[in-house]
Amino acid sequence: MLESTKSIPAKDFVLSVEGLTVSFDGFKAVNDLSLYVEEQEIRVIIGPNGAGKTTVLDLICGRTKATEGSIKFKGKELTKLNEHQIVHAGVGRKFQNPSIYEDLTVFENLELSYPRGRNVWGALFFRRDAEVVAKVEEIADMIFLGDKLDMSADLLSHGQKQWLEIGMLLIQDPELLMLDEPVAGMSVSERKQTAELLQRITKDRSVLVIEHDMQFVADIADRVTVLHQGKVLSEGSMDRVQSDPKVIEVYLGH
Amino acid sequence: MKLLNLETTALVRRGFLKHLLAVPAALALATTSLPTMADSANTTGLAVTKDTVKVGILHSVTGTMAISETGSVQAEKLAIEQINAMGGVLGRKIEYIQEDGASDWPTFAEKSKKLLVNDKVAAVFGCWTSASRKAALPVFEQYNGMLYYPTFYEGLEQSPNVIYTGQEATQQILEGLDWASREKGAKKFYLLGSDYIWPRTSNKIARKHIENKLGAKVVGEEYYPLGHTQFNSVINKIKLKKPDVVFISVVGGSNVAFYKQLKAAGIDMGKEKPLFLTISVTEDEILGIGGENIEGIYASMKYFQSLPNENNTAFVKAFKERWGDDIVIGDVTQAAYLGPWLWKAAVEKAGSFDIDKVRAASPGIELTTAPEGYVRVHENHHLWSKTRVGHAQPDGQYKVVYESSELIEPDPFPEGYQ
Amino acid sequence: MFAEYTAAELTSIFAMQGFAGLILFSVFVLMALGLAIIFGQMGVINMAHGEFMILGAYTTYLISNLFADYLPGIYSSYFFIAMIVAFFVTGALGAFVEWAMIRHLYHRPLDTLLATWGLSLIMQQFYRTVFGAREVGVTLPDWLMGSIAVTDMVEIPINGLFVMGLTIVITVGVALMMQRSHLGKQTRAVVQNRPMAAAVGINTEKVDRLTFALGCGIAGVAGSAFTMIGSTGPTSGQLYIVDTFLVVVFGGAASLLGTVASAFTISQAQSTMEFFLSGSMAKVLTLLVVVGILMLRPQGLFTLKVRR
Amino acid sequence: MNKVAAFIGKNQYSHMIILALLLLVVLPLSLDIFRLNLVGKYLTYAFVALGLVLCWGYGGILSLGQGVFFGLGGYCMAMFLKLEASSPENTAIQSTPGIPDFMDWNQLTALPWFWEPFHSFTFTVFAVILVPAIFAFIIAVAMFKRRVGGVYFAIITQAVAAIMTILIIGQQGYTGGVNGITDLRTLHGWDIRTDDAKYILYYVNALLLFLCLFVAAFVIKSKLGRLLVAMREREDRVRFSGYDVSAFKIFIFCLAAAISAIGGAMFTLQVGFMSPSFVGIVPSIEMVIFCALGGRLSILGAVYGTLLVNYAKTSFSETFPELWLFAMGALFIGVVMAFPNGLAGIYQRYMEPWLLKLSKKDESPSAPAVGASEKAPESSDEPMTSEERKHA
Repeated sequence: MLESTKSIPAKDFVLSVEGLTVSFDGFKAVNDLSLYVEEQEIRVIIGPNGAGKTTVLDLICGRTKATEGSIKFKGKELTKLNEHQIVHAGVGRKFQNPSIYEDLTVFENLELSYPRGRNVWGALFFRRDAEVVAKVEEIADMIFLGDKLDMSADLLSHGQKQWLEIGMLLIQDPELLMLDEPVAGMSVSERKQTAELLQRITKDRSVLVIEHDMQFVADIADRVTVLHQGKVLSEGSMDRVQSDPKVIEVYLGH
Repeated sequence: MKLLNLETTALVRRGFLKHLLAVPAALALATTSLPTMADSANTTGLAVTKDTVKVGILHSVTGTMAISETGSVQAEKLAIEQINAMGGVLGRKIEYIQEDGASDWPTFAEKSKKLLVNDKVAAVFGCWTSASRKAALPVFEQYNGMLYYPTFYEGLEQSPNVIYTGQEATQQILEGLDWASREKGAKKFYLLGSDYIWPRTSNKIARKHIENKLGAKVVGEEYYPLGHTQFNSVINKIKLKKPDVVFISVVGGSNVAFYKQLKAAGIDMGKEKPLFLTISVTEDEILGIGGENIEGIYASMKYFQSLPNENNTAFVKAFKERWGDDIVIGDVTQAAYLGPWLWKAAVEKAGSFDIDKVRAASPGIELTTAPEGYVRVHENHHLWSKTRVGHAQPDGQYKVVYESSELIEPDPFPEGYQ
Repeated sequence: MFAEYTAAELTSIFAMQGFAGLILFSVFVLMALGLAIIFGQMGVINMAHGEFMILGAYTTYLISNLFADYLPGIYSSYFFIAMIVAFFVTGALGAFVEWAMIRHLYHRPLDTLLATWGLSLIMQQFYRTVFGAREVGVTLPDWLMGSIAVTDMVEIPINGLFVMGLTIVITVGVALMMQRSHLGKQTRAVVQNRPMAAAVGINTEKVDRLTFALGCGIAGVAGSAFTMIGSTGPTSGQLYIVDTFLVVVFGGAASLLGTVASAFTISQAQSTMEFFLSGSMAKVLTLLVVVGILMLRPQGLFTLKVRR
Repeated sequence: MNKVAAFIGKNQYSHMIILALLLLVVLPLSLDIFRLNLVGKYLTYAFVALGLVLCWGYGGILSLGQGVFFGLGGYCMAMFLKLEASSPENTAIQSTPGIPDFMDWNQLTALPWFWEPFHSFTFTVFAVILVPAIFAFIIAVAMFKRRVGGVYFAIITQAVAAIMTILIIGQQGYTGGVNGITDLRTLHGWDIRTDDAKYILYYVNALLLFLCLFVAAFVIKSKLGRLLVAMREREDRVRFSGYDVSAFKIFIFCLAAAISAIGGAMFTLQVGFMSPSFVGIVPSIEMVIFCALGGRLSILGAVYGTLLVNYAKTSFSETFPELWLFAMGALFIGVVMAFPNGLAGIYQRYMEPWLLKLSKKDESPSAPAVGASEKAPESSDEPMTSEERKHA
């Protein structure tokens, strides 16, 4: 815990990860990692395959339990919370492969994500009122799916599914949004739209993105963190990171 | 108390027997004149026509109990066919309706109801496990049917609508325990059974008898779930406790496992150290266990296929002719065979198929032609019968080594054993 | 409770009891191994496992009759031949079942469970129709039926030794096959990444079929061996299912080692408790403990912690 | 009327009326009391099948131990009836009058404490539902909080059924053992064995079944129903949308248990006894096939499936007892492989489009209601289509 002594008090950041370690049967996928995200910041995590990027997101959202270290979100310790409690605290997570309810329509997908009636009895007696409909329509417009509300979600294109999943997060209005490769498999025009979308939605929140597409990263990132073998290799603006000799070595070494 | 009772009643019975011997002759006279009174034979809407009468056979043909119940079905069919060949009952041929209880107790209740209500049968031969009988019993009582139940069982029951052709627990057990104590000098007993009502009740009776009447000791009592297949632990316990007699009421597939493992554990059952006395292994079960695996144990029951008497020789011959040479006949099979004959005798005595009249006529009915010898129906609807001890031979048969000198009175609610 | 016995008696009884536990352990391993292979490698729960075992037992019964009728001279060795035949008969049926049924259901594990339950009903009724509702008695060669007297009290059943030996042979054989042989490597490749394995030219269908056939074949051998200690009847297979499934699930399914360890734990627990309690309560307690532990460690005893 | 329709879904509504006509009018008029009583018995299994539709079809939780809950409900009712049948007058010949006969045989001299409250009918009615529900709750909390699911859950419930059976059989002094609790006669002095009583019980049973069907339909139609479907496909997504997945699974499992238990209690009343043979593995799995045949996603299908399988079983085993297991086995395999959605699936695929075509001629299209969502799929068929597509 050397890191914590020199770290800045947690409350200045939306998210402060300190000394985070997780090991799978001795293999440390994430090793003593520290990371701080400010309010309304778009932070992009890059790194070669197996660097532990997705694992970091898993740890933050509670999908994987940390072996050591702390994750503070707005001063609240996340490592002790369940997934849904973390969501309630204001963290949203998008998966690498679009994870939507393909059996349901776009409308229902968004409606299910609407943050009301989240416990058993609430869900049982949830009613679809004007407020819900209005909110769903608003979000749908935002994610370019305003005219596809009735469509069964499995008929959407790959890119549209990615948007839908982002929309499902937006409707919950999280303060920290975590996106795992949001533009993977998208066409060039879709990428552009997604970048715009991200710029627009970060007005009120912080975003943590994993991405491989360097052009896209350059378009959106405020700051970039490079992970390598579970550790932070380099951190800073895109330009700074790109010129860091350690980063160049790791990337070219591959 | 019990023993004393038996001695005294036995004395009385000898005199009584002489009187009874006169009855069959009178009966024979009566029956010949009965067919002419055809209409009065059925006044309650049973399925009786001028020349047929319907009865039901209700056993499990499918499911786990099919293994055990097959023999009973065969015996009942054989008896019915023989009766028909002799001219039927009151001049009417018996037609049977067979239903499958499917090893499922409510199915027994359901099928009983079908037989009684829809088919209006004059009697039902069936049920095997206590559970199936308990399930069907309220139906028989409600719709006033007559059930002939073949299995040796725990007693504690006496229904006006059931004739119990097997032995109740005290009949089967006490004689065997007395024999072990008297002939083999047994002082220490180990009780082992499957975990359900019949073994538990039987062992309860056995324990009282051993402790109170024989002045001997019970050194262990052990139950395993039905279908249990691993007995090495209990075999070790038996080795440790060194009883003189292991008294066994293990049933079903567990039987096979138990005796095979017993033999494999180096216990030679022929040495009688300890002596193994079972009340649950008939010749039927030995077929599955293998004669060589059980050779040397003793069984206490009322019938063995090897019983040396003319009735039995004829019965075994007829059974094999009907159902194949390699078939074996166990205690329950023989008891099932008695059912139709007892019913026929009662109907003929009553001169009617009416359930109430048949019931009234039943006590005192006797069969001199029973394969097990002579039996008689008691007031309490169970049979007076002898109990034998058989010694298992490698060919899967029992050799009868002891036979009670007198008929034993059935006592389903034994005083002092509860 | 032991006050009345001498130290020597107690020692030998504990030795015997330990041995009884080992036999139980072998029986558990033997019956669970086939299921563990199928479940671990393919994620399929085969509810007809018990019936496959009984098929092996019936095969043994038939072979013993054949030998008694035609080759009485070498009767004493029929058991080995019977086991080999049982392996191939059940294996062949397994391959057929995989082809006709299982392969259509790979993505629906719960449905496989139901379909194989249906299969078990059909097999039971088939046995009943062919062999009769009664149990059949399988005659064993004499050399299998005795025991070795170590001391006065301690006697070791030969068939117990035989089952133990067989268990070791089969377990080691399977382990070697999985680690070393071509099929084993292919199987593991398929388990880890099916599309990738297919892409590099592994015939995944064939691997599946062989794996299933192997699992069933081992069940057949187990059934054949169990004619020594248990009953052979149409519904005898049902006696084994709960124990078998619990051993596999408790072991964690993923590894052979897990199955062995779980069989060891359960058998020792049961055999110890059987000695101190009544048989029924011992059984209930064993099951309760296993279920309880499974609630605490749902993935079984041996699992790898991996990123999901 | 329209309110009811909205409550459970329009399509469901008309189908429910058809079923109601069948169960409440057609069958009672066309069958004698013996057959009707049989139907009544089968319908008690339909409660279990209905519970399975909820927890297996929608929740994706396959339980192979539903018989445990059916049995618990049945035993609660049987305990009450047995106490009434064991009045001191009726049991005067026992060494301890006033306790059930099997207790007397097992040397119990006083009623065990947990039997005492079953003197009260009110308590019994609550116990019928609450005892199994609480038991289910304990299992569910332990399992779902630890994310045990799928095959593991199935096997563990199977073990629970095995434990329960051994316990009931082993503790015969308290439970009646393998024979069960038999010879139940009256309910508050009312003889439940007469034909009149059987008619009344049949109707009570059928109405309770409809009550449960309504509850089930309401649950499915609610957001909770959609969440269950969503969970089955994408459990993680639901979790990361802020839902406590385990709570929903616990709820649906307990609901299924409670519904099964009502069936068990009605079984005891109509058949007149309860025995451990309904608690075990085999009956539990058989009840799964009732549900699978009817269609695991169709609550009405569960009822039809149960009736059909049992009708087939009764008539088959009357004529060809040997063939019954073959037929049953084939049914399992056939339904799973060829018709994973059972009868309801077949109906929706082939019959419904045809019926719709017929009815469209005289029905004006209804105006769409709230926003775009009225086209929300009839929850009973939609989820499976993608499943079908995946396996086609």
